[in-house]
Amino acid sequence: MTVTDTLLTALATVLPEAVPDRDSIAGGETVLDCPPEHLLDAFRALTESGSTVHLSAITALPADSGTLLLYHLWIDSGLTLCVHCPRNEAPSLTPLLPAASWYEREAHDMLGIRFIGHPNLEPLLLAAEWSGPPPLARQEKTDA
Amino acid sequence: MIDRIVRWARKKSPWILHYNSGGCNGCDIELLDALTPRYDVERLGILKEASPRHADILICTGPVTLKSRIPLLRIYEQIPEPKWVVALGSCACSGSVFADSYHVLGGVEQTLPVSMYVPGCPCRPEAIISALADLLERI
Amino acid sequence: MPEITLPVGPQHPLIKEPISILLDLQGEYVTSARVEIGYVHRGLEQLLQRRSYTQGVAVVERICGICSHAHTTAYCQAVELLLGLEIPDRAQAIRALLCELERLHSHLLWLGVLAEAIGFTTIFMYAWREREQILDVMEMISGGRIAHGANVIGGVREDLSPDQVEATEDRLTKLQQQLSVFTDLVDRDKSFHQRTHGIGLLPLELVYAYGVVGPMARASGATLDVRRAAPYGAYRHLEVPAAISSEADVWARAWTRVQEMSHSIALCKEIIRHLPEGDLALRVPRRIAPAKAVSRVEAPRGELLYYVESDGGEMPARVHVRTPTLPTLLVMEKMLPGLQTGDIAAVVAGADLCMACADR
Amino acid sequence: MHTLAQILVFPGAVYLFGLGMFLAWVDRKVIAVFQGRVGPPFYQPLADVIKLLAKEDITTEGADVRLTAALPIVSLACILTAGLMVPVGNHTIVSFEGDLVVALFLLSMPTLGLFLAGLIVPSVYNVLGGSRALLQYLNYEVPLLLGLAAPAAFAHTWQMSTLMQLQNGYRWHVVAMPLGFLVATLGIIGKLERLPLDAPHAKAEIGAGPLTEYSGRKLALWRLVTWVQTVVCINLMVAVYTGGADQVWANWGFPVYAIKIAVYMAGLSLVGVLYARLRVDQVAELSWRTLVPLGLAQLLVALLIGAY
Repeated sequence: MTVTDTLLTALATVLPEAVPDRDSIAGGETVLDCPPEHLLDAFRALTESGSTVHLSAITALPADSGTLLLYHLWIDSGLTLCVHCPRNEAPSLTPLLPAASWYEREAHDMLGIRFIGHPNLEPLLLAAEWSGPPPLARQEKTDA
Repeated sequence: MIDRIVRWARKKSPWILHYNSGGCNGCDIELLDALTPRYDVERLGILKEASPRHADILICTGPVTLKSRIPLLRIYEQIPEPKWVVALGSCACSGSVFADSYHVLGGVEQTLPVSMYVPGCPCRPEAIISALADLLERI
Repeated sequence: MPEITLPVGPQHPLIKEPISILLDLQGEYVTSARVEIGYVHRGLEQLLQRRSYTQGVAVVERICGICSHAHTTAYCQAVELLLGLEIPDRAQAIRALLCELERLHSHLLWLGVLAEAIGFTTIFMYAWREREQILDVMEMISGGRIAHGANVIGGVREDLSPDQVEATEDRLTKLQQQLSVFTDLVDRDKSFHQRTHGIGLLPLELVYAYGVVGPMARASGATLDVRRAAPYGAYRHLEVPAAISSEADVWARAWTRVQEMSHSIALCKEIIRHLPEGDLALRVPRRIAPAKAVSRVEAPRGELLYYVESDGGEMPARVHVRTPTLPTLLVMEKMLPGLQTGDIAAVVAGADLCMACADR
Repeated sequence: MHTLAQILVFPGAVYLFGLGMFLAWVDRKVIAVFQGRVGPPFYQPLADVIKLLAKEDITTEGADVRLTAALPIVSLACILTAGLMVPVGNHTIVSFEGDLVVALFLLSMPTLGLFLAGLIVPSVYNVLGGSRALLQYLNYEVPLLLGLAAPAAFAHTWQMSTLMQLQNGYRWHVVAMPLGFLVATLGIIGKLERLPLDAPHAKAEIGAGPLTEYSGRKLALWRLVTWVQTVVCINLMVAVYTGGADQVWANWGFPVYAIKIAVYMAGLSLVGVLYARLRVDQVAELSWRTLVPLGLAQLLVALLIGAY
């Protein structure tokens, strides 16, 4: 049993419906769907499984309704948790894993996602002078 | 007579201050490279100073971003007269590939009066030296 | 003594790029630190959505002037994954060669900056003089000292002639001899030790908690190196040695990087000695069917991640870049408190910050 | 008339300024050569000063205009006075028993001036630099004094010209008391705030230290202070430890003295090339743990030998 399989078993207790998908993202990533309310539990399950969880990045994407958050992890191989947030809101991972802090702030900058429980959700990259909508939010794309 | 002496001194002792107002690092390291053994601009009397109060020439690299406009202006104001501004690299000259970004205001010229443009992406140390020498000729 | 706030940046002689670190001081000691970035934010991710895939290569090259080739490699690799392409062996080898050369030049540059921070200008000058050798080789291969434009989607643009192979090997041998200056410095020089030992400690738990990557993490005992963990391109056929220290201080970071430099020289030689024959690049379509790809590359500063999504058009629907400096900056707020003001420079320079990468 | 000319021209003000600039160039050139560079042309320091004099002079808001202007002038005056007492070749303008102590006192004024100059400007870098200058003063002054006390105790005199003449015929103190010479040299490096003991104006840490907010004329004056201070300190070391212009060489006194000065200056530059900057606490440790005991030991030995 590889490390990934162990992890998937650990995750299965938290995310019973999730089916690991190895094709939707190219580059050797295993993709798992995860509802926002189970995100923190999933991370807890991963940390408790004994391996070191390296959070590589959080990619935020505008989706048809709300936003899509991709948590790119590295635990001996690539693992991406795919979180669909219908209301542009997500639970913050920062109290659990400090590494998420700036990635969440950046996603807040770029797409205006509110991370509930983030200690300091100030703009990270955008200047104080910036007054427009979040630059990567959907309406921005059409006028380009 | 005094005028001529002063002008000579200014030509021979330009102290530079470097500010990256939003560039990619390429021109910055080429500027630093100009200080190192192969190019050694100290032979022209050029010193890289730490404080804007000591500098004569402000070298800007990169386009001016929304956030660095105010620091850039503050630094420029702190430099005592007479002073010159050099826009180093294509980005500082015109904004280059970043020109139409939402967070970029464009080249340095839109914020400060520029005396010398050095194109190149990034500009080579030879270009930097030649541009500084040209600027000194005109002082 | 009253508490004062020492601002480091946005303009500061230590860091060539704008960043603002606000330090609260109690006498000569730092009590807390706040890092503020965004001065170099150029909105690249949005810019990339408005450029075709081919144009995008030129744009990502300008994210950072030091690790430009790592950025284009990661981007091209991601787009190739979208297309399901496997690029020719020769192209992979040339990509890897430039990656290793870039690592050499970045590490030498870093060593110089660290030396300048601790007042050792001579080493700064020596390191940058040797760095010129690498720049010469890269210029010979690609025509550019800093921005190479060597990568295209589907392969590389520049070939290596037998003459160039020979010249490269020559330069690398020379550099290997010169490298002993820096190994001696790190191993033996007393004043270098005095200024770098035991400062800027970064325990392994913090490395994991903050997701720190690259030589910075390896100096604290972490093992993650994308070239070894998930070999890509030519690294699949190469043996990459590990340089891991457990001292976790600035000295360890210097040691790790000096080790990596000699490994890089060996890797470069290995690559050019067994340069496979074949095409340089494949033809790629302008439009890419909807797909998603994640590509990880070991840049000089650590794991560089690109996420690219296509929607069937000529331009990417979303490009997300996670650069290795970001977690390092975040952990700075934890590393600086407790230091003396005299050590701030060594720790900040020793972290190998690249603001252009971090801000994009 | 003759004395006035001596004070103003040689070996007084003009000479000290001229040599100061020349040595500043030697310093930069030696460093450049050791780093594999070409280095600046010989007129560089002169051009720097003229340019600074002609530049706009900004006084930071909140700083006392008169005090900021007075400090460099007072410092310069103190050093020039010290310069009159220190033998130049075999010329001395003022000489009296105990002039070594007075010269040392006058030489410590610029450091205090620098401390005040940093403190009166409301900028963090200046204040930090200023307080570091004071710390530096407390650290180097004792080793320097001990290092110079050894030859004085050995020769039973605190008069520099006598000390110098006693060494005629190659009986140089540096040979008899190498430890004392070493301690005093490190004291000088600390006093002149040169690498590796230049924490008060460590560029990478606190900008230009106490002078960060100074520009134009005031900066030019502070540069001159440093340069003249360098000359006076080197003159002093050459006189006390290597016998200045040796009488054995009667007609060649001046060239011999010039060579000694150049060698000493190059030595100081070389130390800066070879070592990394020490932290403030490391300077204190070096000074009190190493230099002071060494200096005391040398003084004891000198006293014992001198007694016979």
